[in-house]
Amino acid sequence: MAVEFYRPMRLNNLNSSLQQEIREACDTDVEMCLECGKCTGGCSNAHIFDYTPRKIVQLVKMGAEETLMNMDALWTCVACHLCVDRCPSQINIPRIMDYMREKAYHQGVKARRPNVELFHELMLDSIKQTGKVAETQLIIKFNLGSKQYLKDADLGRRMFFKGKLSPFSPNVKDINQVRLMFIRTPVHKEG
Amino acid sequence: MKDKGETTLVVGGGLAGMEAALKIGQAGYKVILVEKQAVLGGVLGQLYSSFPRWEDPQALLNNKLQQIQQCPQIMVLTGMSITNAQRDDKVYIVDLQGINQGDIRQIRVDAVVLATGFELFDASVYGEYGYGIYPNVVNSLEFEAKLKEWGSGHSEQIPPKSVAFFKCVGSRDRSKGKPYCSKICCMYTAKQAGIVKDMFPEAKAYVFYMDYRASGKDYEEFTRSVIETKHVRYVRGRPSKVLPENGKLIVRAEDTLMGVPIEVEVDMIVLAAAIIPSRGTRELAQMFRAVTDEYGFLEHETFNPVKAGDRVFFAGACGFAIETQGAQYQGAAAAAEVIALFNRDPQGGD
Amino acid sequence: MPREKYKDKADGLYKQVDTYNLVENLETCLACGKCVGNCPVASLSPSYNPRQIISDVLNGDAERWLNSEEIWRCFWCAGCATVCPNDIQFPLLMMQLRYRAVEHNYGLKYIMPFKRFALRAREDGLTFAPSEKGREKIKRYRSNLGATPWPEISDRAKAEYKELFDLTGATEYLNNTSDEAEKPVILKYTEGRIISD
Amino acid sequence: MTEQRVVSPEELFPEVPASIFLFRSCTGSMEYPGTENAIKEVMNKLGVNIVMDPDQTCCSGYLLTCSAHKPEVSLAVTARNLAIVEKQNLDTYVFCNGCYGYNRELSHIMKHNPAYMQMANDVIAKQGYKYEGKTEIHHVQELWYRLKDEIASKVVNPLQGLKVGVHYGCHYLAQQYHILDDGGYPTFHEEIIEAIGGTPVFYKERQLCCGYSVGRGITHKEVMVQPHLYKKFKSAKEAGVELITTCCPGCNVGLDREQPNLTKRYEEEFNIPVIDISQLIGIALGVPLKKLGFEANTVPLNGIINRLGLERGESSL
Repeated sequence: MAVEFYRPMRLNNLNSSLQQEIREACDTDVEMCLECGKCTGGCSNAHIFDYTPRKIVQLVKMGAEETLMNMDALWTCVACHLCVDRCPSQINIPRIMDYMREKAYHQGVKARRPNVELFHELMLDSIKQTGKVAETQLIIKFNLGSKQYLKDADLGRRMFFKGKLSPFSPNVKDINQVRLMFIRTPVHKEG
Repeated sequence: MKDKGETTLVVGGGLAGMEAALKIGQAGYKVILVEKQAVLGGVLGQLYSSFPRWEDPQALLNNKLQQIQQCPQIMVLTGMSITNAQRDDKVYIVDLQGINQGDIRQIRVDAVVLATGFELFDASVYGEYGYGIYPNVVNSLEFEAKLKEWGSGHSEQIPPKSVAFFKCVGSRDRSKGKPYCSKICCMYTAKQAGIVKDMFPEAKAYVFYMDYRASGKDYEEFTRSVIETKHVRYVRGRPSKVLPENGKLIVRAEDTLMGVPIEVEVDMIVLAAAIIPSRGTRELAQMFRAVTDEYGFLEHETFNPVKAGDRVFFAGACGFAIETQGAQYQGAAAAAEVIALFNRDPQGGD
Repeated sequence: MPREKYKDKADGLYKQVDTYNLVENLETCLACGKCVGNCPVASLSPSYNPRQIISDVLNGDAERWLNSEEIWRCFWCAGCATVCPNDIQFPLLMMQLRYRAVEHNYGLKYIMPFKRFALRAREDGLTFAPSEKGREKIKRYRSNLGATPWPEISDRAKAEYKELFDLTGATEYLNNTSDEAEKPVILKYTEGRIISD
Repeated sequence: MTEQRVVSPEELFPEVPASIFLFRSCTGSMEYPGTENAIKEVMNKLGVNIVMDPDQTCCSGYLLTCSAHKPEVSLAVTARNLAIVEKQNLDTYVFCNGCYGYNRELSHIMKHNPAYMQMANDVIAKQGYKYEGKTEIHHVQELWYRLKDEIASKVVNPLQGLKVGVHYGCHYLAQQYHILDDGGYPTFHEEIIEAIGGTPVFYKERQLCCGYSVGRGITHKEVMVQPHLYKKFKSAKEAGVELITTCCPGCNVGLDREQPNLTKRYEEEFNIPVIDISQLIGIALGVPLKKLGFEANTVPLNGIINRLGLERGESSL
């Protein structure tokens, strides 16, 4: 019987290819990290992160792929780029975040917060269809999809009567080019 | 060049002692260079590589040896140690004894340079690291010898697949070790870890550190290059325990940057043991009425960083841990002091 | 975790925890983490972290740990103190941290089982003296050994032991101990956990 | 630091004391009464006189670390107990790591903080005691180590290479100063076991603590103590340990009483009996098994007794 309790991680058992992967995909070498913490100090969302930016770089170094894909910070990072702006070694943390987000999505790792994937999918759908984000439809679809039917009903009604909401979708001139983009970069999802 | 009358005794034939002897000898004064071991070279002779330029210490040593050979003023006495010294006005009468046979000599010298170097703190004090218990736990000088063996290409030993380096073993430890920072361990550990990666690219090297102190020209770049281009993994945390498991060694520590306990499985552990004065430094200092500090390192006079007492100077790691470059500086500085003294206050020796 | 403002904290006031002045060298902590690597509790629940606790106590932020569940996990094995390069007596800090927590009504449920022990020990002069049924077993075992059925402890010893409880205020402390005002404790720093193995 | 860290047994005891004060332990006298009895029997064979005093009470350290009462009462109790020993001009010998740790630590605090010494003496003065800090506190195992050769010469039941794993317990080695071995890698028990004919086994987790002190065995049994002990027993079993010896009856509670629960929870049989090292020395020196009180053990010793060819009851030596 497998005995379930926490065991300290063994550094040498870890997936050491992650660092290499990040180096190639994100053009960022985490070994250059000086562990100074300037990224965390400046981070606009560190107060709600489970792993702060400095620790995220550290996790890449450790090769803790599973932790990275499961962490909440992956979905609470707003990609404000303050970390990389301040980094003395120019480590592109937002890009690491993007990469890990994609990886988590592809592998079907669920975000710990609800409806995160739903929002991302609806947003991309909207862009695929019209080339722009149709905000009104997006919010309606999202609230329906996430079963929060009355969440923005009151606000939406007031905004609509003030003319702040358009029932029509914005369009781009050449939607085919946008759709071509989607065809060329397919998204696969497992699980 | 006119032969000058004064004689200087240099105790210790490591880099600092050789440098001091050379500079005094090349200035035309007689030098007696006494070395306990059978050959000159001291720690320098035991090293495989040097920082921050990956140079071959053997080349440096050969250069110095050659110069000493070419300098007629220098008399080298290897395998000899000092048993007694007496002061007679401006002269020291020093008794020497051969280590192997009963070779006893007495010399008269006008000035003394102590360059007795260092040795490593006995890491077996730390039972948790298993030095002296597990054969694959070695200290850094023993590891240099291994590197030399591997580097020579005809080693019998199987090279390790992974090596862990522990810094601050005995340094910065007020409980069982010494409170001071041994200054050079950060750099030589980076060097050793880098060499492991150069020799065996498939091997893994882990350095457990609290800080890496790289204050010197090119030192920071050196350490960074070891991390970034040689891919040595630096883990911040002082290891807590070494345990045997299936013929390997498990290191337990905390990754303090993540705040989690971790383990690493390695084949070999290298302890960067603290640097302490060589055995007998304190007794030798007493013979020449030189002052030592509480750890036994020679203490310098105020305003005079290489002077330990009247007509007694020192150079190298007997004063405090020092890298090769620094040992040369200090050797030269002590030589300058001796030469200045002879010019200021000449004394016709025998 | 909310962003911390160091000026909000009582800097250097770790003496608020160390009221007995037993851990005088806490400030020598090098944050080397040797304690954590040797800690059997940290190796099972990494959110318990002696180094982090020392750092928070030094920053005058011990309060963060008072309502934590972690501080009640310490085995008091002193593995941390054994390896500490500065001989910091962490177990003595832990003891006082627990007393501070209890003062704030945290973790009472972790001392309630021992109130019973202490009250019984107060009568017997011995800890772990069990109830009647258990006593019979002890008496039988001891008699089989040829020893007196019950440890030879004099009435005077028992009376004086009890009196010491009264004289030092421990009886009062015990009587006042209850879990009525119990405030919940929570596991902290769970975010520090790494999933991959 | 000024105090000497590790001392040799000869430094610790230039002369073997003729008479010692044996400090009664709660667990060693009640939960595992065989421990106390084994010490008496072995000391008797070694010619050391034992003094016990009915006025001595529990060290009360356990309650202190469980935060069950105030530190002040522990301070006073320690001062009172040690004052009783001092009156008889003897050194204190404890046989429980708990008693050792708390008595040493609290007496150290009193000796180094005059205010605490005063505080404790003020209280016990009302009962007519005065603690001066003269009595030395030793663990009985220190004496075993000092008398190792004598013990070896008196062995009548050699252990026939029995594979013994040692559990040192924490609060002896954690004291760090003026003790027999280095807390990082102690070996003196293994040496004693070798001297009486056993084969010491250096299993991987031999220095893991029992997890039972300060009441965690009651408050955090499932979440902490059981996985912790599982690790320990797993490594002991893998190393082929047949018997575990301790030097603290408190540790026995954790290691012995908890074993059936581990087997139930993790579905793995360990069946490693846990006894005090004094009891093992007792076996080797031919103390009748009846006098060693193994009936108090949860994990039975039948296998060991059969393995050594000993018999239960009066007839055995």
